[in-house]
This record gives sequence, C-alpha cells and structure tokens, in this order.
Amino acid sequence: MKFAVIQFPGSSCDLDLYHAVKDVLGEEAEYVHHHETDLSGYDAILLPGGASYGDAVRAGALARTTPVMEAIIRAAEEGKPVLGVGNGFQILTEAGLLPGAFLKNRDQKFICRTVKVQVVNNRTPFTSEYTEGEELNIPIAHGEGNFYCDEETYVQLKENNQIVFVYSDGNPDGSVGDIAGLVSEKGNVLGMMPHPERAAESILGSEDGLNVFKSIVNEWRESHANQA
Amino acid sequence: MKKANVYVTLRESVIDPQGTAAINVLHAKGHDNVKDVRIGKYIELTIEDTGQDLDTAVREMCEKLFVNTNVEDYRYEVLEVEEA
Amino acid sequence: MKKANVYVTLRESVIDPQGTAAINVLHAKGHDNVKDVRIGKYIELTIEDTGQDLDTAVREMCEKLFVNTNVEDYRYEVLEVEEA
Amino acid sequence: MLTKLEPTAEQIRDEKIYAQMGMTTEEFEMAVKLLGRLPNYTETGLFSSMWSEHCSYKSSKPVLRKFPTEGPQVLMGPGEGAGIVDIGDNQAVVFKMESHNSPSAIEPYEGAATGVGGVLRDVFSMGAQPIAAVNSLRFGELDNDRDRWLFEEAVAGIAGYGNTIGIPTVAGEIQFDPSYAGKPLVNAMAIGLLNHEDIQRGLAAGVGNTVMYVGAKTGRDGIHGATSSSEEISDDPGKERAPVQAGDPFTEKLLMDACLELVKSDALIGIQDMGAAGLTSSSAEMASKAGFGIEMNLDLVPQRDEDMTAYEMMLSESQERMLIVVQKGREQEVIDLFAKYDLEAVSIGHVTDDKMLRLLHKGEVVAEVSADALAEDAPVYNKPSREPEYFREFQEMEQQEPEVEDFSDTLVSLLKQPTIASKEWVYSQFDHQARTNTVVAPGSDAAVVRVRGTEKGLAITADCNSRYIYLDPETGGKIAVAEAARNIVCSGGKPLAITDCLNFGSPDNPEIFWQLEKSADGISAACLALDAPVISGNVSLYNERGGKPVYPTPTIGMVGLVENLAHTTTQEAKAEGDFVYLIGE
Ligand SMILES: Nc1ncnc2c1ncn2[C@@H]1O[C@H](COP(=O)(O)OP(=O)(O)O)[C@@H](O)[C@H]1O
Repeated sequence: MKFAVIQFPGSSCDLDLYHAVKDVLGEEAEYVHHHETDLSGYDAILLPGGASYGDAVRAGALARTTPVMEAIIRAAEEGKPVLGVGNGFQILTEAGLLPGAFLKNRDQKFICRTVKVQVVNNRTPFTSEYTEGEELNIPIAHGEGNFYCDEETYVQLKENNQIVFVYSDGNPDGSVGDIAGLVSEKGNVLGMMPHPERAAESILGSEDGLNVFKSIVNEWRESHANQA
Repeated sequence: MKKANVYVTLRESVIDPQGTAAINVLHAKGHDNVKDVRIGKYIELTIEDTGQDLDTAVREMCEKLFVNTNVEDYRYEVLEVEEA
Repeated sequence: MKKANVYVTLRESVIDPQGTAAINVLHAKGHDNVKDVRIGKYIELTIEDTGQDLDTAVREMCEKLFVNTNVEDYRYEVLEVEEA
Repeated sequence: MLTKLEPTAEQIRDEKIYAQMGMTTEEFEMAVKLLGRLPNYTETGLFSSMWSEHCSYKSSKPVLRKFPTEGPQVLMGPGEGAGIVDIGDNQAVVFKMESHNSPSAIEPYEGAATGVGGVLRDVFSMGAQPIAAVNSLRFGELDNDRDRWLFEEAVAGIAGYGNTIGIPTVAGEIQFDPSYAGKPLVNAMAIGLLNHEDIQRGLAAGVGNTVMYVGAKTGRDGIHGATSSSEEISDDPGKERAPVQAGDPFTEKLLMDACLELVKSDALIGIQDMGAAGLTSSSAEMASKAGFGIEMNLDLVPQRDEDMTAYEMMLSESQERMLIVVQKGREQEVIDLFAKYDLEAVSIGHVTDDKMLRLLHKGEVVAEVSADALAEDAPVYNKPSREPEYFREFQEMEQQEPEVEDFSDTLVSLLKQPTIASKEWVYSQFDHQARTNTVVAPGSDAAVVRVRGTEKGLAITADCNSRYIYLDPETGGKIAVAEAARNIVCSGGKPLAITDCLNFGSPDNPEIFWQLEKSADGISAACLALDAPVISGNVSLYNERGGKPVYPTPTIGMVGLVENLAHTTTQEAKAEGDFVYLIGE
C-alpha cells in the first residue's frame, strides 16, 4: 500500500508521518510537494501537522489554496482514505472536506502534552483496529485546536456517528463536545488533533496511535483482496 | 493606488476565546464596565489601480483567504490613496 | 452602552510575516496588483456608559493589554450604541 | 526626493560621531591607521559594528583562551557558526548557545523568538539538520507586572518560533532572582546532526565565485544591534531606538530546508548566517577566513524599506537571511533550488583576490576596507581585574548549619519557590516531540533525543546556578559543568563537549572582570577533568541596569552520547519497594 505524505510550505510533521508509515509499519510512503496535481498513484493521503504558512491568517487558511488541494479533494471523492493530523485537520476543515472550524485554544496558549483520547466510533477505515470505548494516550501539540461547529452541525455529527475521538480526561482546548477527531459523512476523511504518529513507538512513550495506520492498511488490504 | 480595509469579526453566535480571556484580564484590572470584547482582524490591502472592479477582487480574496465564512463575517471599504 | 472600536496595526518598520505569506499566495492566485498586505487586529469593546472619560480607559486597555507598543500602533473610535 | 545627508569623514572625526556608534577615540584612531585615511560614514559603521564586543570579543578574548577546546572527538572547535563533535558512524553533532538578552529586555516575545531563530541558523549553516532546541532563562522575582510580563512573553516567543519551525524544545532551565529584575537573560541553544562530508564553513574562496543573498528582505530593523547589545540597558524612553527586529519562523523553515538541500550540492563554496551586524559580519568574516576579498553591489540587495542607505543595509539585523558563495556559472541551479521553497536567491557580488570588502551603491564605491582589518584586527583588551571585597568577606565566614524546625514545612516552602517548582507551565507550551525522536522529554534530568536509524541517542542539558558563581566564581564554574555532566550521566549519556554563554555585567568593572576570569578557570578545570571541551559559545557583557549587574551567569550547555538507548534512564520513581541510595560524599 502506498501513502502520500503531503508537504505544504512550512509543514513539519511530514517527517513524523512518513516514518510511522515507512519505518514502523513497513509500508510504502512518498513525500508529495504541494504543487503536485495528480495523486492517482497513491492509495491513502496523509496531511501532516506543523504550521503550514506559519499559521498566517488562520491555521490552514493558506494551505487550502495550494494546487495539491484539488487532487486531495478528488481523492476524497474517489473514496480513498484521507487523514489530516493537527494542522492537517485544520486544512481539511478550511478546504470544506470536514465541517467546523478552529479557534485559538481556550487558554490562549500552545499546549504540548499527552492526553487521554477515547475511541467513540471504531467502524471507520481509521479505527477498525481499536475497540469501541478504548482509551488511548496520544500527544497533542497545538495552539489553535479549539474545534467549533454550531449546534445543528454538532447534532448532525452525532447522529451520523462522525465523531470518532473525544478527549476523555478533561477538555484541553475548549473544543465543542470534547471532539478530538471526526470523519466526513462518507467516512473516508478523518481529521484529528492528537498526533497518532507521535504515539507509534514504545520508546517515544506510547504505541496507542499506531492502530490508526494499521486500520488504514488492513481496510485497504481487505477491500483489495475482495476485488481480486 | 487604492487601499482596501477589511474587518473580519467572529460571528455573534461563536464564543470568542480570545475576547473571553481579555475580558477576564480587564475585569481583574478594574475595568468592570467593559461588558464584551470581540477580537477580530483588520487587514489593509494596498492595490494597484488598474481600473478593474475592485469589489469583486476584494470579495474573492476575502472568501478564499482572509475569512472563514463558517465562523466569521466581514466587511470592507475601498479608499483612494494619494500618490506621494 | 458605548462601543469602542480599536484598530491595531504592525508598525511600518516591522516585518509582517502573515502579510508576506498572504501576498505570495495572492500573487500565485493571480491577484498580481495587490502590492502590500498588512494584517492587524480589530477589537470591539462594549462598555457600560457610566459617564466617565472613556478615552483614558480605552487608551489604558490598549497599552496594557491589546497593543504591544514596541511593534504595534493603534487608533480607536468611541461610538454611542442605541439601546435595544 | 530628500535624502538625509550623512556626516563627512572630517565631521565624524571632529564631532566624534564614532562615539555614538560605540567606538572609543583610540579605536577610531586605530581604524584610521589601518585604513590609511579617514573612514566615511559607512566605513565607520563597519568598523564600529565589527569591533563591538558582540562581534569581536575584544574584552573576553583573553578569558576565552583559557578554555580547553580540543579533543579527539572535536571535529570543529570555536570560530565557526557552531562547534562539531564526532559521534561515530560518520555522524557528528553540532551545537551552539547564543544570548539574546538585550533585545529580550525591550521586546521579550520577539527578542526570545529571534534568539531561537538565530541559533538555529548557526547550526544549519554548518550543514546540520537541527534536531532540538534548548533554552536557559533568568528573570527577576515574579512579584511585579514587568518581570512577569518579560517572563511570560519570552516563553511565548520561544514557543512561537520553535513550534512553528518544527524543531522540538527538549530541555531548559529557569532561575528567578532579584538581580535579573528588568534585565532578563534569554539564552537559546540549538543542536543539529550531520554526516561528516556535509560539514560547511563560512568561506568566500575562489576569485570570481559568486556571492549570493538568500532569505528575507533587508529592512531598517535592528540597525546597530551588535553595538547596543554591548551597552547597558537604558531607562531613558527618549533614547532613539532602531526598530525592533521581529522573527518569521515560516520563512526560516523554508530557508532551513532549502539550505540543507543546498549543502548536498558541490556548487556551494561557503555559507554563513547574517546574524549580528548582518551583511557586514557575514561578508567580512567569510572573506577574511578564506584569505580573499568580496565586492558587493548593494543595489542588488533585496530591500523591504525604501531608500535604504549603504550604512543601513550593511548594519541591518533583519532576520532569516544567509550569505552564500557559489561556483561561478552555477547561480541558476541555486536560484532554481531556492525557488522550489518559494525563496529568492540573488547574486549580489563576487569573490576578489585583493582581500578587500568593497561595496558599491548607486554606481559609486561607498566603502573599501580590508576584510582582515574588520574581522581580525579589532583591539583586544586585557581588562584590569580585582578580587571583590564581598568575596573576601564570604571566604572568612563560618559554615552555618541551617536550623530547620519543621521539615515538611520547609520542604513545602522550598517547593513553592518558582526557581525550584515544576516548570511544566513553561515546557507544556513548547512542542517537545516534533520530529518524533524525543525519548526523554522535559521534566526529567537531561533530555534524550534519538539518532534515527541507530541505537544511539544524544543527552542534552543546560545548567548554571548563578548564586554559586556569585559566591565563588571558580568553584561555581566547576559546579555548573559538573551539574550538567551529572544530568547527562543520569540520563544514560557520556559527556561529549560543552557550549557556553557567558552572561556578565560590565567588564570595565574590575570586580566583574574578575568574576568572568575566575568562573572561566573553574569551567576549564571541570571540562578538562571530564574530557568535555568547549566547542562553541557566546559572550554577553554589560547586563546591567542602573549600574547594577546581574549575577555572573556562565550558562553551560552540554551534549552527551547515549551509546545505546536501552540505557536511558528517567527521573521518576519506578516501583514501590525499590531501594533509594545516596551516592557520593
Ligand atoms: N525553559 C525551559 N524549557 C524547557 N524545559 C525546561 C525549561 N526549564 C526547565 N525545563 C525542564 O524541566 C525539568 C526540570 O528542570 P530543573 O528545575 O532545572 O531541574 P534540575 O534542577 O533537575 O536540572 C528539566 O527536564 C528541564 O529540561
């Protein structure tokens, strides 16, 4: 299975995602420059964290204007798994692939620490390796991670089971409904603020994030085995 | 040269975390009569005047870039700038 | 009720990394006639009218909280708000 | 258009205009002699900035000579942007500590942020990928708004820069003491990794090769920063100040990635950061070190502000800029490389064989000075030194047993001291896990960062207890190095080398100069004993306000090698029933 790790100007967690997929899982991964307009050669698309364009204007606001975005939208329409972590999540909402928007953290400060995250929905291509209700230790590192959506959208997200991860031991940043990660209506686009790639090796403190990537790989294998 | 000033504000319905933090500090400093603080953006664009319709251009820049219309509103004004 | 609108801008001499990033994107999107972008803050304060001197209060709030006078300038206006 | 008239060479001499730029009359006369004529305004600016304490180390050189700088592990000692130490397997670690005290006293957010940005450039200009950042901070007690503001903003500035560029801040230290009230110390350290063949130097060699400018545009910010950081902090609000230099971590991220691609190209001859004294120091030093000259046309320098003079361009300290020298004829390759990162590389001059720094502006030669005169021939002062009265008194005091009535009360009140209390409020604002190599994060002793693809790790710490230094600089200096080494060892590492930042008051005060000398003696002795030579560092003098100096604060940044990450240990108690031992005397 071949992953594309998108490099927006200023992205910095591209390296982390690349190594989680390539070194830890042993899958194929390639960096893809933001000028690229064709992603047809990849089976899954990863949008990294960091601060694209230095978070100018709003986190993710400028990255959504890059040429690669069209290709990402196409890949999402084709049903390919698209995962955005941290700034990647912010870019997905800015591009309209996921609902809502991000505000500055409730306490106005950047937060970097490991938090408890609960798996609310394990019937997505990103969470099938988890059990429902499982509690994970995954680091967050963000200054604009305060997820906002209006009441109506929130009710819809709940009804459609789009909320995939919630913060389960205190809300670090003020996010509506303690939301830490959510999927698109079709379920193949996931955005999450906690960084699963930073919790992919025990030497770094936790392996709880690895199943996000394993789920993607296993789902892909299964669906391709069926086709074959 | 023309100038466009853009004012971006968070929608009324959205709680403004920056404004809330600021109001707490102001009250602690004795500015008790401040009832609300909303923090938005003020963007100044200097645009070469090529005679084209600036309204369309400014609106496009706002909606594509400067404003997240899910949570923000904006207004703008276009001004003539005296050449130096 | 009164309202104070505060406009905070980066000093001319200070680089504006946000404006620089934005202008590059605007040029890439064909808005070539945009010559400069400066991104500042727009703050709306709602203040109970107790008849006191609002100028002093607003200026103090700006210099103590909203504005970093090392790198930013500001101006403001105080408006009367119709009671609902 | 009106242009401000610059003073003539005669006016500069007669009206002592050089003194406003921080030069003494003796220094000015030395410059006249070296030049063989009176310097014009731009040339006076070049001399004054290159001969400032910050750039020339004119007062501290005799002290720095005390440091042991060699060892089989040292690949490059002091002199370049950062020092380099071998860690085996063809890899090396690069590190350096820098002070940004005086900008941080005025504008703590940008001061601290640009401190981080500057020391990162020192590291990646050596060809190394930065892998971690560290800081060492000193503030007054947090009992007043001003010091609280300085503290909170400096922390936010470090976070703002480090988090945005994506280099993890993995360790640091903070001390609060009244001696730092209104005059904080902000020291930033960066650590990088490279393969031996990628080591770069700041050399402008090969006649005809092209001098290129890359990165952010030059503005009027920070003009004369090098000189003013060699002066006491002024309380005079009316004193004219150059615009504050602000950081742009996004541009630096692009610049870093582009430079790290460039170092793989054999078109590159030399590269140097435009740090203090910007274009002046980078061009004069690159030419002088290589034994060549440089001619630059300032009209070609990318400019942010209109109508900048040669003087302003040469002395600007705008951030996120690099000067590079590339093989003649290969400029386009370099331009294309930077374009991939949305950056412009511009040819602004070439290497000459006459060892002169020659500047052209608007069709005229506006400066022509020997590069060596600027970079090498600054005066060196052997400042008088005197053992302070207070020291003699302290030495005669009896050792006292502190009387403790209630141990738990004392413990609680100790833990409440900001200097001793947990620093989580600070380090939780720093992204300490970016690049996913942080094996031991802040909160333990030294941080440990994995060397990807190997079993090795680097242990990193910064330490200095300035009260000890004040009480007894020589012993205190030893203690600072020993504490750093203990932190490294506790985390499973073996000390490799140190970097340091010597933060002191005015060296013109013989008692302060004595503190500087003695602490350097102590540091040297400990470095020799531990086989951890000094490979880089920085000096920050004149940390005074109203005539009151800070405590002598020679911060030590140490890096150690963890041969096998399985040997890494952390501070926490691991299991009930484990034994507690006290080791040592
Ligand atoms: N400014 C800072 N930035 C990052 N980490 C810090 C900072 N200050 C302290 N720390 C971290 O907090 C922990 C405790 O620091 P300190 O109180 O200095 O401990 P010690 O006395 O054991 O050296 C260390 O891991 C240190 O790296």
